[in-house]
Amino acid sequence: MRVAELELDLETFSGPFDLLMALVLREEVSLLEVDLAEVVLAYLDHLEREGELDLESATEFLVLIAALLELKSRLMLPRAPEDLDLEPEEAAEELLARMLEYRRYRDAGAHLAQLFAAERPHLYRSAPLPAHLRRVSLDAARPSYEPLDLAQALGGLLRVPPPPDVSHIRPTVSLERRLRVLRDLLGRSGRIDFDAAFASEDRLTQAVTLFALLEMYKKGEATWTQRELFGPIEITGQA
Amino acid sequence: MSSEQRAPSAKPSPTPGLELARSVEALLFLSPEPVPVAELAEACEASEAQIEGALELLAEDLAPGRRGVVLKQVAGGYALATDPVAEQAARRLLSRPRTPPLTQAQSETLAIVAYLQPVSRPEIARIRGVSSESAVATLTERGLIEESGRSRFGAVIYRTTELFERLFGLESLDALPDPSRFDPTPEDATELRERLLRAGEQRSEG
Amino acid sequence: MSSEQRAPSAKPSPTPGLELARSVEALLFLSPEPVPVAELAEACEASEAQIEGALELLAEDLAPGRRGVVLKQVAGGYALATDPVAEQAARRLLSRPRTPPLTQAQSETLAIVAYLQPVSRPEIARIRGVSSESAVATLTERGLIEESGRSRFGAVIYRTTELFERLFGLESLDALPDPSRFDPTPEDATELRERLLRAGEQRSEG
Repeated sequence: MRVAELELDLETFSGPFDLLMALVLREEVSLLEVDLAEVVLAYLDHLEREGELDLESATEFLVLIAALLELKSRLMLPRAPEDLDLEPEEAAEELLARMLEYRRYRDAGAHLAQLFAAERPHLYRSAPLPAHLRRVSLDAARPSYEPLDLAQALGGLLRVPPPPDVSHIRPTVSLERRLRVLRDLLGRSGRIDFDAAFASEDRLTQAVTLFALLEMYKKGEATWTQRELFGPIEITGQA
Repeated sequence: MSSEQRAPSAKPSPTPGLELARSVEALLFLSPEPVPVAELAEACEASEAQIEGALELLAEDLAPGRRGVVLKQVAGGYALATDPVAEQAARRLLSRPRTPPLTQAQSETLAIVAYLQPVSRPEIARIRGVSSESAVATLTERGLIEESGRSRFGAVIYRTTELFERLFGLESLDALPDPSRFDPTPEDATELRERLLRAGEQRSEG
Repeated sequence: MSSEQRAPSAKPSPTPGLELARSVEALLFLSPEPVPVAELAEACEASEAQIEGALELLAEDLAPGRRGVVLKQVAGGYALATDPVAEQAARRLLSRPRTPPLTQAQSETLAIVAYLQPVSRPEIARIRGVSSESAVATLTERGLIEESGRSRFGAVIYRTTELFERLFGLESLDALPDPSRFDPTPEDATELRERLLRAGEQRSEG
């Protein structure tokens, strides 16, 4: 976790560390009222919970807290002890410099926001180029494509895929059995509507049934009529 | 709230004709498509008659030869378009004409149009076995094919363009190479169109 | 070839100023981006001085308040944009909602990027005193800033975009006011310092 995200719950402030820094920079929280010892304790708690020391963020924390401490000691004790690393004067100047730097960009930002507001009523066009500008002009057109490619593409479209390979499928429908079925049905009623009798069968069974019918026709056992193309087929037995 | 806005005191004062003409010009400037009078009226909160008046003013200002853009009345409404005076300069500044390689779908579609023209979009789809809208759109956009009317069933029919012949280095359509060299069954004497349709239907059944 | 094209006979007759202004207007109408003078000159086969002259004529014709469109000098070039008179109508027609104003976090972050670019996110956070991830993300999303590589410590660095210059009406980044203009006066700085110290004294006395 980054130091900035360190959650603080102090008497005067509750929130992440970076927000505290921001509020101090904006002079919205007085450094004098922030208990920095509590901040350090919160950080130590955090380290304990995590169980590991992230050197980079620890360094960042130490630098920030040291700057705050020195500044604060300068604020509280105008005559600070001489043995601090960073002179109190320097610490105050550092914070002041950062406050001034922040103000510069805050005000520059306000200026930009004004520019933006003033320009917003202007709308710009965004439309595709007219079609004639998107393609090659006739005068500038040079042969770029190969006519044979078109002939080849056409050849590909004339190709018909080979019929599916069915050699691995073993017919399990026997002609004998279909003959038996037909003779059986005709023996009972003398007349069969092909669709009514066999429409629910699979295509192979239907085909073999047709073969059986041809066999019976050949032998003079049956005949059939179909009045119109794709119309019903009526089979009549001829005993 | 809305009744307050509609109260006479809050109503904007009627826009004077000149200001309306300026607004209409701005709207046509922004819009990539022609704008119907009714839409202009709605956007400007003006009557259609007021818009017609504004368009008349605008047509005068933008009469051909006066400015770099002209006012055009087209099927879908009104539009601004550039004056032909700038055509060459516009090409130099903006056009990036490209002749990228054709995809398989585009080659097939273009071959069908080239050899069978005129040919309808449903026919192209039947031969290819897939809807070919995107290929047709791209080829049209690049100026290789164009609409050439409608079939008696109302389908758009296509033919190739002069630009097509230039880009393929063809003197004329008669110079298209004989496809028999790539024909799997060149002995079949049936008409090419019939064979293509038949092959397409068999392919899509398979 | 090129010497032939440069021969006096093949040279186009010098374009009269008015026609050049019309061409320039057409080019700006078509171009999706602001066009620099040099590019206009090349496209129109004219000198930059002639283009400047044409732009002056155009600026007069399109002076604010005259038409629906105005001439803008932005992002290193010239562009046409609609006059504010049409803003409401245009937003209604195109259903383009008004872009929301910048929040304070966004405008501060944008100012830091605009003045210090290229600048890394940690640097932005240091100056603002808060992590500025959400402001950076929104500004990137709105196309006002963009990543421009990584610092030697691996942090993403940012710069402003051309769209930023266009939407803020800036001719170039140089058109941004000098940042020292936003520095507190020495008196303000002194006052701030004294306030800091006085606060300390009050506390230590109390």
